[in-house]
Amino acid sequence: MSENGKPKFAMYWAASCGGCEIAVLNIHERILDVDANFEVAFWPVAMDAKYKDVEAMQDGEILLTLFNGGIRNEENEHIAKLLRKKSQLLVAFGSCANEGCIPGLANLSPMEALFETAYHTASTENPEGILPQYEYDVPEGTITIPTMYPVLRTLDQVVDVDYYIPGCPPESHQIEAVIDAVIAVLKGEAELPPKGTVLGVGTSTVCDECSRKRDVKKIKQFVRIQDVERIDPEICLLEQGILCNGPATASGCTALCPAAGAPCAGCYGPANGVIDYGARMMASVASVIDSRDPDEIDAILDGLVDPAGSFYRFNLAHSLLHTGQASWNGKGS
Amino acid sequence: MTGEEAQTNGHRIGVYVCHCGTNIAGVVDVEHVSEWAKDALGDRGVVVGKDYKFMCSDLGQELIQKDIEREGLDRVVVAACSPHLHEKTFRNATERGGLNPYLCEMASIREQVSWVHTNKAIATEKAKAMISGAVERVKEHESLEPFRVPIEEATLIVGGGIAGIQSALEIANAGHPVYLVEREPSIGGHMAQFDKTFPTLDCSACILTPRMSEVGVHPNIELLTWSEVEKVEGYVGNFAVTIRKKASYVINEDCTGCGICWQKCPKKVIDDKFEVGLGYRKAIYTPFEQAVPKYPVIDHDNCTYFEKGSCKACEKFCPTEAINFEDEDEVITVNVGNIVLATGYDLFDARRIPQYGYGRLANVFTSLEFERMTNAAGPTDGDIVLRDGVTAPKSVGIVHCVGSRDRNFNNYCSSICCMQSLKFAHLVHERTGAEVFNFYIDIRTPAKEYDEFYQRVLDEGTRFVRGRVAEVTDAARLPGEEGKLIVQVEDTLAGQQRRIPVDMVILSAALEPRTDAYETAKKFGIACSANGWFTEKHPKLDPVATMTEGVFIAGCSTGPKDIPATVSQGSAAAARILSYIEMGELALEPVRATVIAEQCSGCRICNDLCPFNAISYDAETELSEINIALCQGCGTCVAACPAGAITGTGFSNEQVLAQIEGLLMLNVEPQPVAEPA
Amino acid sequence: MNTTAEPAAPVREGEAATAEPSFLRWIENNTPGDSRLIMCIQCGTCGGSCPSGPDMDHSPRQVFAMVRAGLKDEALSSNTPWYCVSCYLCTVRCPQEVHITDIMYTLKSKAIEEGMAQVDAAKVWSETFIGYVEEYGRSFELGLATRHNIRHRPMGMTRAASLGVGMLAKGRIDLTPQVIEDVGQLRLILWKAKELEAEQ
Amino acid sequence: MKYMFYPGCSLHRSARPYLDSLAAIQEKLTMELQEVEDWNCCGATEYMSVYRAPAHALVGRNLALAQQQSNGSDTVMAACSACYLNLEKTENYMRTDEELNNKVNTALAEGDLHYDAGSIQVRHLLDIIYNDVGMDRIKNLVTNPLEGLKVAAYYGCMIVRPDVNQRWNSPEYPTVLEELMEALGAEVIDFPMKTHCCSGHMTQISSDVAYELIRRLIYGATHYEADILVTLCPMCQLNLDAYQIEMNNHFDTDYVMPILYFTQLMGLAFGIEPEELGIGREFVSAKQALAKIGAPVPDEVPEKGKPRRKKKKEEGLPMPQVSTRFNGGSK
Amino acid sequence: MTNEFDPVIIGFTCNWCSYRAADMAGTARIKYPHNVRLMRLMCSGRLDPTFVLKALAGGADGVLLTGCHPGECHYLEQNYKALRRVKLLKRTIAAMGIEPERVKLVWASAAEGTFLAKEIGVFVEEIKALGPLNWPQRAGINGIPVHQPEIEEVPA
Repeated sequence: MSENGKPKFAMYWAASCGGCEIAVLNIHERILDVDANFEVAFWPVAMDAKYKDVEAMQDGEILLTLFNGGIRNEENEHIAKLLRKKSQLLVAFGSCANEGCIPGLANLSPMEALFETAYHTASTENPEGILPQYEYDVPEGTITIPTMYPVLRTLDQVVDVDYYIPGCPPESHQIEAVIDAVIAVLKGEAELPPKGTVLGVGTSTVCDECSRKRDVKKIKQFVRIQDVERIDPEICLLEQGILCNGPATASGCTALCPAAGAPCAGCYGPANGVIDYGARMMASVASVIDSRDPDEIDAILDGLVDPAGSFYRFNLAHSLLHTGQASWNGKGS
Repeated sequence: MTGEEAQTNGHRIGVYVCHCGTNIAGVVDVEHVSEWAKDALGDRGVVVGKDYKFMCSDLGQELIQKDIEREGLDRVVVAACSPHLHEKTFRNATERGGLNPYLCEMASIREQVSWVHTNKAIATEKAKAMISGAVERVKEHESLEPFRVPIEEATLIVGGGIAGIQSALEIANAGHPVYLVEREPSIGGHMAQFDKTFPTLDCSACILTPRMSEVGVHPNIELLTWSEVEKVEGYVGNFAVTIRKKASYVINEDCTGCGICWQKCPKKVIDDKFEVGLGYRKAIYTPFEQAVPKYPVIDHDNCTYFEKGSCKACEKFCPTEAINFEDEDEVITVNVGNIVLATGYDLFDARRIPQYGYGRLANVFTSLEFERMTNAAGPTDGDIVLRDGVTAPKSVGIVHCVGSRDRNFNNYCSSICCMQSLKFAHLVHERTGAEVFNFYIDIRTPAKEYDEFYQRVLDEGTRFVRGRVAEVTDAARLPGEEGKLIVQVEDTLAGQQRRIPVDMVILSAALEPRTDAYETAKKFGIACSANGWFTEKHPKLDPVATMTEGVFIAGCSTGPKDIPATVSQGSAAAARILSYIEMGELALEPVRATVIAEQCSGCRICNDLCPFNAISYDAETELSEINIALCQGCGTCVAACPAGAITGTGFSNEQVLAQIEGLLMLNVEPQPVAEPA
Repeated sequence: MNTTAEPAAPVREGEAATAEPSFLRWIENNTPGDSRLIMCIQCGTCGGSCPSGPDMDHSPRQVFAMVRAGLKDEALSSNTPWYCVSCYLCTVRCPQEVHITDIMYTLKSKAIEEGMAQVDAAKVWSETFIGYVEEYGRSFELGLATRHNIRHRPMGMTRAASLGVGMLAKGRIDLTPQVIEDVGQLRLILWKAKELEAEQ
Repeated sequence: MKYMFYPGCSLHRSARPYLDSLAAIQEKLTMELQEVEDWNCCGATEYMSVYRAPAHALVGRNLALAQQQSNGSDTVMAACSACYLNLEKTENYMRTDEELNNKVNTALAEGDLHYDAGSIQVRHLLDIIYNDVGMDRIKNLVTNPLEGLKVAAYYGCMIVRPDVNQRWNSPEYPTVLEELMEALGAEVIDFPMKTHCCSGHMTQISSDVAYELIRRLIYGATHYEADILVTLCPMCQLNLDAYQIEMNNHFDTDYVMPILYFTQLMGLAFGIEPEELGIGREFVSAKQALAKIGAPVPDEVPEKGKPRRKKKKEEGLPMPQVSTRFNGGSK
Repeated sequence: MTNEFDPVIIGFTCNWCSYRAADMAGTARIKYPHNVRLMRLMCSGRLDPTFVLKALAGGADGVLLTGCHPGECHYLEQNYKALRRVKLLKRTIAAMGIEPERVKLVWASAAEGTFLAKEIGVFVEEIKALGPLNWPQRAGINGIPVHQPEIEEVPA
């Protein structure tokens, strides 16, 4: 408890894009409820704070920490462990902390290749070809930056996690609902859900909330959305040959993407109890391919140009394989 | 929870390792393995580890029973032979000990370890891995109860050949109702077309027609000829079958079967069904004299009235006004508990082997044509003559294996052709005195009195030439061959190419699956082999059952067979069904899939995956559902559900994943890994 | 199928491993594709179908039996392959889809290699033909007929000569051979192929 | 329609009439033929009798050249049966037998050549005329129908057998050439020996065997009352034509059965002059037979002794219902 | 421990064909390499890619999938679904840098014990040629345990 009697709240940003932070702010005036019920103890994006302030706290002093981002370097890991120690409830917030998300896709490539892309490709102006060094000698002494790890890990692969709130980013109405629930617990009106619960999601998958008309599925060809002349606005995208991850993705987002004519990319992660998200998509999509002829099946599958990227766009770091082979062979993929 | 409890989940597992005499113990160090199970797997919940000479013996089973009672076991693992042999045995032992039988799991360390490996150390390690997998799996087992369904008393039999007739009579005589569906106007099937049956040379009609009449008048049999099954719904015990009764344009209630109509009918049609194109019938007809039922049908496509709008000779002459040109198809639905498919075979189209000349050379006949020709009621009144209808042949060549044992057509042996060809040889001898050549690859006579018949035909002077006929031609090389059919063959026993001129050639054509066998199989939810025959549940031990409970198969629809075997299968199918009817209800394996409604998104991925139509979609709730009575437990939908909303008992994700983990826990030495760059 | 995984193939207990590749195995390996020779059921369709069957020492069926029995010398010294007219009737009729005609070619080349070719006329005809092909890149009918007929006279020299004259008169034969431009390239290719074949 | 053309040795020599007649009708059929430059002999049935892999390398050079020169067509057309089969077989075995493919390409590499198995389609002239040009167009081109001419359509062996790519409707009883002849207005006889052997190279090896095989065919065609036997293979034409007289001498018979290429008959039906089609270069003169369709009758007409076939009785058992066209031998 | 690579392979069989083929290989005493550890599913249609990934991630060097021949599935046509899933799975793992040859689908009927034994031998050789996969050990790279998170004590 803080001096003013309000429980402490923290939010941290590891390997992620920052969208989750914006999503929290996106709940508009409801953010005031947070302020009314919590003292914000540590939230680097929103306020000034020092790691040493956190280190100085008692263990368990923070009641609730929303941690977003994956663990990609020494610093991420250090803070994850630190916040774990100082928080009573550590929540993996957003797709990166939950399942690796887009930063997790980097697990398909070795670090050298990542640096190559980041510092030596057309999008980067770096005429001298400078690469960051972990240690660098300057007149004032040696400066260091955190060591980068060969692969990204999710929060629960590094520390124990109490709750999960998925989404890239989590939808505002789901954040609001979680905040309401936490406040209700604070007021003694409700009990905490069992540890490990995934919060802010529905019990089923995106199709459950999708307004498109669904029929029996028989896929004769896959098409990429940019190659489709006209997308039928009524019919299930998968039935139109567009790879939509909706069937395998946890509901809770209100199926915004398919409603707008874009296939579900899968940011809410797997449904409850699912062990490997990509496997679910592979099994279901392959099951409804309408062919028994091996060559024809191959021809149909040729339409899925990027299987690893399509099925593991968000979930790679939390999948059974976790990485691609190249990331520890040290070879370019 | 302590660390140990986390691993064991509080389980108390007994592991029993069978010696199987020396079958396992000779290669696997069973004592070591049982000790290891108790010691090394203690922290994974194993509290008993024992080995015994024969686990499947009474004493071995008692060991399990007593340990369950004394040691409070809640799971049992038996490392022995294949579960296909003794899973039931050990489940029963587990049940007798007071546990649910499904809490027992077997590890196959005989068929998959001791019998296939020789190195003792390696075999012992692999046995451990198999047990480790079973231990992890059994923890995820659940108590299951068999699924029970009531059995409707009536039976549907599809196909009125001798197999269907036999089944129908057996069931009807036991006092239970039967619907017998036949798509031709009469029952009788191929057997009605034959003249004599081998090897006894009984007259086919003489032994068949009494059975046919019995079917016709049986109070428990509802005969639905000129009818076809359109749709099958439901599951064992409770099928709803939709049948189309084709319009016959004859009012059966008024028809006396007097035959005036077909005598008066002016339209002569080549009968390509019953007479296989060798004779004629009228546009209104019964296929043959002794047809059951006796009522004729009008062949719509060939009837002058339907073609031209006038004629109606049959109507004019019918003494009982039994003709109704306004007749229409009727669709009925019957409820039955079991189904027998006895849909028979088609004859191989001999035109597909052009070098045998059938269709081009007049005096090349198929086996079925020859059957009709020798039949006293057939188009030649039983005279064996050339296509000119009058000339008796002086020499006849009989070609075996036409379209059989030939990878260009059918790679199986049609099994009846040898005996049939021997019968033909005998009949030709008997009726014409002509010289007969039988051309064969092998003579296959493996049944009662069959080889004796071969001896008899040899004794009659039939000339046997061992060699598959290369060609039958009228292309004479020498003037002496002119006007003859020349059978060119290598006489493999003489090592010579021979050209044998004959007057008539009979092709013993292969038996093939019905051209619509695949559609029929799909309709009834059963499988066809690659060749197209219906697939048995087990080819040896359950030859008349199929993978779909309640659907049985008999006769040539499952593969070529002779009349005795066909009749046996008809009886066998009936016996299986009678025992189901007797039981009143059926206990089915509880390996089934279920949809967890709250997790189902109604995405409909699973909807078309079940060949047994167990999955349906409820448009109201927008959820998919599984009818567990129809489910056969294959697990395809479980694997396909993108939401993980379908679970399967007996082979749940948890069970399979735990077993994988268990199998890998004993990973042999970790392999050196290249250091990362 | 290539038998790459020989060592891993299962061995039945008590079954002795074959010491060296048998003649049967050699024929199979040296016939392109899958010869299916081991699938022969000795039905005689080949011998019955063969247009020159009556002139053969043995029917193809018998030769296959010899090959399978390891009777290499008997098989290679049979005139059977040399009387094969490459009509492929046996191949398309064979109920076991044995590549009979292709096997005949393999037997012929093996018989030449082993010096066992029995029908000198056929062997010489083939070799003479090949000689012209390797010399000019194309066949040379006149040269071929003349050179062959000096040693073998299937029709007698006079008749052959009159046929040749007839061909000339009908404008259906050339007096000089046609030579392809890059006959050197062709020879390099053929020599290499022969080298590869000899390695085996 | 554009094709690459592999003429083969015979078409430039003994089968000149085949090449001439093809050249004469090619334009009418709108076929554009590009000869494979510097092609070499296919090896006939001889090369393969002595060498295994080199025989395929020999053919491989032709395939490689064709691939190299390919300009708008991946089809190589051959008119000679042996050429057609050898090209097709090597192509097929290179595609399906990796070891052989490697050997051939290693050898080709010596001549800086390479062939990618599967990149060339090998087809026979008749296949192209029947399927690509089509019967409708042929019928339209006919100005002088061959009415009254009884033709035995003869395929020989290697076009329809072993037919590795399943291009023909039957290996035993094909009907394509018959349909073409009917389209030209000729009367086609049912000739059961249409795919039997012409004796191939046996003329050079055993005249006894060769004469017997030739006799069977000539006797058969005569027996079935053909005026003319039409062929599509240089070897068949040569054996049946040039050796027919020798065969008659050998057996003391007097058969007169003219042997023409199908392209020659096509030319006649299209109204092209006989000389342009190489008619007259055959040993057994076709003049008398062609007189039936209006060609000038020569001075001397040899007597034709032919047995008459017995007529079938009107009455009798119905024949099996058979379409006039057989639908292939195998599944 | 010998230096020779001794792969571990998990094999999935269907209850009706390939498991019985394995039974038959046993009954006929046909020897095959010990490296494959077989487990039973009711049908190859039960095959969930999760199982394959679990096996690879858990230390298997290869996964052998077996089922009834096309057209002979005891559940009529479910093995075609297995075929399609395996094809897609192989593409995905290939994209992740794992040799797709580590996953192999083999059809074997109940009568093909000898054939299955031979195919097991062939597959073991193929995996030996590919070398170890060792996913769990490799994933522990740079001291970062990936699959066993280091969980710190949490105050109550």
